[in-house]
Amino acid sequence: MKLPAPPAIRTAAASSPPPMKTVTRRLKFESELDLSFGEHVAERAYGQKLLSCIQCGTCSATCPLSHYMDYTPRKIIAMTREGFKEEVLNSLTIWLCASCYSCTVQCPRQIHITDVMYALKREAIARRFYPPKHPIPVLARAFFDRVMHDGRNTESRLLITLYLRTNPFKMLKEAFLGLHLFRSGRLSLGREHIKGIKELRAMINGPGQRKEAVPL
Amino acid sequence: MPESNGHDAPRIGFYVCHCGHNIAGIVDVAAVAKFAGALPNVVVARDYKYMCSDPGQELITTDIRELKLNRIVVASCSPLLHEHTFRVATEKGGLNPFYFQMVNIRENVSWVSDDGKAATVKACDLVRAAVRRVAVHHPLETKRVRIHPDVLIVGGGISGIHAALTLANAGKKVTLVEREPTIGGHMAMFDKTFPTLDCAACILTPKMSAVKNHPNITLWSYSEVTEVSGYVGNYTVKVKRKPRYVSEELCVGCMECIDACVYKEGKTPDEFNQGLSKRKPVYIPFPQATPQVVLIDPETCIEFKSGRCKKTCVEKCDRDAIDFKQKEEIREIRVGAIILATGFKTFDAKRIPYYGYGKFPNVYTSIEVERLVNASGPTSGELILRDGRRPKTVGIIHCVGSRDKNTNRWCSRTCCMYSLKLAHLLKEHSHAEVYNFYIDIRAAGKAYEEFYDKLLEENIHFIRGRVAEVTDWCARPEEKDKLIIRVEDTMIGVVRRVPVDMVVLAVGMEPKEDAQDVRRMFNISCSTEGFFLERHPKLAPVDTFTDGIYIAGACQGPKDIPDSVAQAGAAAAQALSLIDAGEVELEPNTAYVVEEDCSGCKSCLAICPYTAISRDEAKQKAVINEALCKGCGTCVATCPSGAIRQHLFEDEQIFSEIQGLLEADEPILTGGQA
Amino acid sequence: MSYLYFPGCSLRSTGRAYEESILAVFRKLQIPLTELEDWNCCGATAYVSIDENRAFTLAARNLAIAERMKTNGGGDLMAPCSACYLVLEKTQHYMETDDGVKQEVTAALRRGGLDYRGTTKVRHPLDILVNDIGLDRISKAVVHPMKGMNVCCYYGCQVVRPFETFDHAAYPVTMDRLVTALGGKSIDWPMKARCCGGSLTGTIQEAGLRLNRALLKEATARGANIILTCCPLCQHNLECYQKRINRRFGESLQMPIAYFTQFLGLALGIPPRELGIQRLFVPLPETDGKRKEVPAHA
Amino acid sequence: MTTTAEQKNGWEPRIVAFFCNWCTYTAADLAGVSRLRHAPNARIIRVMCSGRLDPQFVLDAFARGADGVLVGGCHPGDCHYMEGNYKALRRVRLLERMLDAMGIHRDRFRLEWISAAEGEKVKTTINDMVARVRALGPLGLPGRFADWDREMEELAHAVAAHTEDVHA
Repeated sequence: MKLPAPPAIRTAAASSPPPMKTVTRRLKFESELDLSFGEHVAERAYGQKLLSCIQCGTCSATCPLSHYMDYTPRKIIAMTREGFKEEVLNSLTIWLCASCYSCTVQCPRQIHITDVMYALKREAIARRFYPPKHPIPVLARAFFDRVMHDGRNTESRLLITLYLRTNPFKMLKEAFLGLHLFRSGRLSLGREHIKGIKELRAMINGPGQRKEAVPL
Repeated sequence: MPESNGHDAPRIGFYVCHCGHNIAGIVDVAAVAKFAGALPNVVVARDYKYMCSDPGQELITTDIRELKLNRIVVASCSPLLHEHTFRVATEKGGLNPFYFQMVNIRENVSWVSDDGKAATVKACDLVRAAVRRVAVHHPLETKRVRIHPDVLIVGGGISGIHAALTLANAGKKVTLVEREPTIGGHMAMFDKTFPTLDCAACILTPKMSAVKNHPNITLWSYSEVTEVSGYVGNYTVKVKRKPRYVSEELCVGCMECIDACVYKEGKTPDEFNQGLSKRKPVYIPFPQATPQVVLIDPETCIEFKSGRCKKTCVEKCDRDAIDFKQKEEIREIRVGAIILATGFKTFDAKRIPYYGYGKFPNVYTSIEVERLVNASGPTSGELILRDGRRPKTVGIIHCVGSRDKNTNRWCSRTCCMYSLKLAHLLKEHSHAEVYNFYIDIRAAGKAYEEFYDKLLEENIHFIRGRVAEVTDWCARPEEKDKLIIRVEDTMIGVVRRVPVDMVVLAVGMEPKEDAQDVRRMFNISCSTEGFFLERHPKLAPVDTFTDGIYIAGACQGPKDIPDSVAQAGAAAAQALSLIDAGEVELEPNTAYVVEEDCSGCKSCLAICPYTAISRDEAKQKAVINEALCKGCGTCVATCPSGAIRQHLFEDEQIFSEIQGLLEADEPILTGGQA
Repeated sequence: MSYLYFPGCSLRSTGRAYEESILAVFRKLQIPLTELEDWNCCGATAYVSIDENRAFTLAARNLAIAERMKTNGGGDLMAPCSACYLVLEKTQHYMETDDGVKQEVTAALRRGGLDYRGTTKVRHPLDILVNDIGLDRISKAVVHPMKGMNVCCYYGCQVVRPFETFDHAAYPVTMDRLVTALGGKSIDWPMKARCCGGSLTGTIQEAGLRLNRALLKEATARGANIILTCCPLCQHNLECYQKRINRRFGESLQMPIAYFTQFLGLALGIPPRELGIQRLFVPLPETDGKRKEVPAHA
Repeated sequence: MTTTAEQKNGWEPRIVAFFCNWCTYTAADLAGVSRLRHAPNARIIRVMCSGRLDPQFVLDAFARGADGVLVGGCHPGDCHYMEGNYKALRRVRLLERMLDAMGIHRDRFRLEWISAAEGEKVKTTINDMVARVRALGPLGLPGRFADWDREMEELAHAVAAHTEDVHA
């Protein structure tokens, strides 16, 4: 069984001769775009500055992960601004962002790119715009559930949930590491939970909170 | 001619300007006119497309004559723009020009509102206030003062030099004050100039010696302005002349003292060469320095430090020009106009640690490279790096400290072009592969685009992307001992690692460190970036808000040589037009004392910054010297018995304005927006 | 000076040695710590991917409790895990600068009977130790100077970015100054604050492994015999995946990765067991520079 | 923020602004030229210098129905007339105490240093001030004065009546 979403990273040197090219249409009609997408994302990312991007590429160059992305962060901003919603929300880029904030501190327009990525992740999760069993949304969801349940997160339980929901076989692969962590006292299976869980749930699930498109 | 003694019942003419769509697009001008027409004392209320046009002004003059108006109110743009225009129109109609009041409904209303209803209400309030105010206006006489014909120019870079020569050639006496030991400024440091590749020294030094030799120019180098007082046409300026410890009159610039200095080699980083070479305690900044006079740096000279030097320099000088006892001097001059051409400073590249300036020796700033490739520079024009290597690959990083909200948000305008120039020169000197890393190439001057084209054909690499970092982190064997430039090639959409031997940082232009002190001294303003603020960005680009003070060159904003020279010429022309007019009109907004109300308490005396107020001991009353009063009105607000008043800003007039603003019966109703 | 202590979930499992060493060091330096009452998970990075205001609420509950405890004599809120530190700081920041966030979060807190005025200060132990306690006091307390320790200090991302609260975003020096004060040698390297991939090692593992490989290789190339971290996730990534990186890319990396507090504890003469040294997979070099040969994990 | 009856009826704060000619008035012009749209509630009165500000202007504005008064001058050290703005500051500090004593909220009166280059600051200052005054609701001094006058009159009548009683 193969891990579904993330494709293996191929370096240039390792690539075999390219297969026969197929013809794909690259033309984009305005009617295929969502022109309100840029402002919508800017608003949700507290990043009204998103629109002031000058496409300098500092974000892509400083990003430690950009060379594994299908679109560099700069392209994601351009595409978001121009309404390429489908491509952006389907991209691997938003899931590869590790929230290291390098782009945010170096951006000459002070665009909070990391927050833009979060906004895109939220958008993608809410609209189910990701491959089934993609581990990151699942992890986010599992994390959310854990915290709603106990108020704290027990890493071991979180990981087990993650693997059960995505790829149970991977658990076996990770088992050795788990065993080591367990032996050195770095993995506890006991559940941590808080006393004020009732109040916490009241805060999180109160009437004022924004309703997500997908019930959590 | 109608009576204008101010005792008549007011007959007010009101005019509201459409200013095309500028005002009428938001404010309902017809409604404003109708509203004004119903106000007390208003005889006629009109709206017109452009009040400042001839027919617009004609309306006013005709109405004054035909309708026997004795007060005028115009609601249009800012009084800072057209108050004078309408005062003249009022006067043309036969009234005293100060029977006029202006309402600003463009800058203060239409341009800052998007709700037409609220804007119209606001305009009506302001109009009501002005109508009330003008009713209590008085006729006033303007004051005229003579203008001193001499001009002071501060800063001896290319702008100051050009302005000085222009004025001197027109027969005006000019004093040029330069802080450094030589004039020439940044331009003197450059190797070649874009896009023609003229040698900077070749075109600049003739102008420098022209300054030195011009009978109408007094050149005070190594000097600084310390104090400015007075007003348009009559400025008094104190200048500090720093000691060179070498007599300017005696020294002929033979430089034998430099050879004779007990220091065999220079020990101090040479300022002119950006620290890339060393100079001695006795030195001349560069061979063509103007004036051709050496100077001694007391910080490093042994005689100053210990008093026990052999003084070989003194021995050598057959003109006895060296004088260790020379003292700082303060000179005072009187001038009618002042041109500030104080220039810029380059961005401190250390502020962006990502580019490794100061950490990696082979990272240079552009100005350092100018010296490095210059034949009279530290390496005599050989491209030898700080570590002794000769570069095979060079990366030029654009926009360092420009277009970046983390440092300076403005475009420095010159870096694209000088980077192209340096790319050309570096390639010419070293046959290296040269990379330009740019965000946008801005080549908008005459023959600039053609220069860019030439560079492309020279096979210089142009990578569109802002560099994220310069590191010594090598990921491949071929990257060893190189500086790695990491950048996204945005045209291709791929992140690239470019290993180079030399990095050139195209640093931007910034206001001088002490721009704020200078502007305070000359009583002018700075824009938010810190450059000197012009009176109007389009129509008064070399004037300031202080009459008689003009600005030229990069102290006003980043500029290249052609633009600096053009602006310097413009500033000289403005100064000339002021001086040749011979005299100037002053706003009659001075303070005056109503003697019978004055209790002689002396509260006002200390408050006046211009010592315009004194006390008549015989009468025991305050007296204001109108010539010294500048019309701030602070004494008026201070006087406990209300005995001091201010022309044009009488208490009564301001209270009328307040009343007019607030006497609406109903609270302001707007669309509920804020 | 006393501090409120927010352990966060990691310090109770994978980061246990971090907690043990923090507590031991603070005890040794006689700086009182009080655990935040009934703290809850900060929300980490995952939560923000679902709903930002709920994530802020989650973090704000801790800030509100800290504020309450502060008025009763507690101090600044210390969060040792970089992710917790940033999430708490970010919540504080957006509550200060964004009215929308402030209103929603305040309303949510009220539903749970809490109120937050915005006075809590979030601090990292590195900041506290170096800037509050001071290197003078610390170096005076050193009993085992860390000679022979050639250290690459690794700050990771979220302790310095994006807010740069106490050090530069890409070239921080606080930990290096501490290492020097303890007698170790700090090595300048360009990856001090370059990302380790965070949770990518668990999700898109190939990318995560590559990031860690670059870090480990560069530190090795610059002659480091230990990397110090100040974040449980960085420590976990750099240490636990070494074997896998070696297998996958044909490397032979063997780099001990310790918490800076463990390093500090050793210098202060605290017994290794109290610092959780035994929980590390790659053994530390001896202070004379030699390293014991002990097999790393599978 | 509470919604008062006046707000429901479309009440809008009225702000009188005294701006100095050289810095703040010029900044307001710059805000205009830069099209920095802001709340339409401020009415600017131009004076040559903030030092010209007579405290009576402020009191008069409040008495005539202003809900807030804003004073704008050059930054300290930047006064076109050298130190008029310091004089303004001194006066304003005294005035503030007086306004406190009169029960006029601090948010209703404000002194800001705004240089000729700070068009943006004109916008944010006015917006912020309008928001604060809006939150406070109308000051309504003219109305209150009218009420007081009426009350005093009634009181006088009552006292008169009462006195008659006593002497009766």
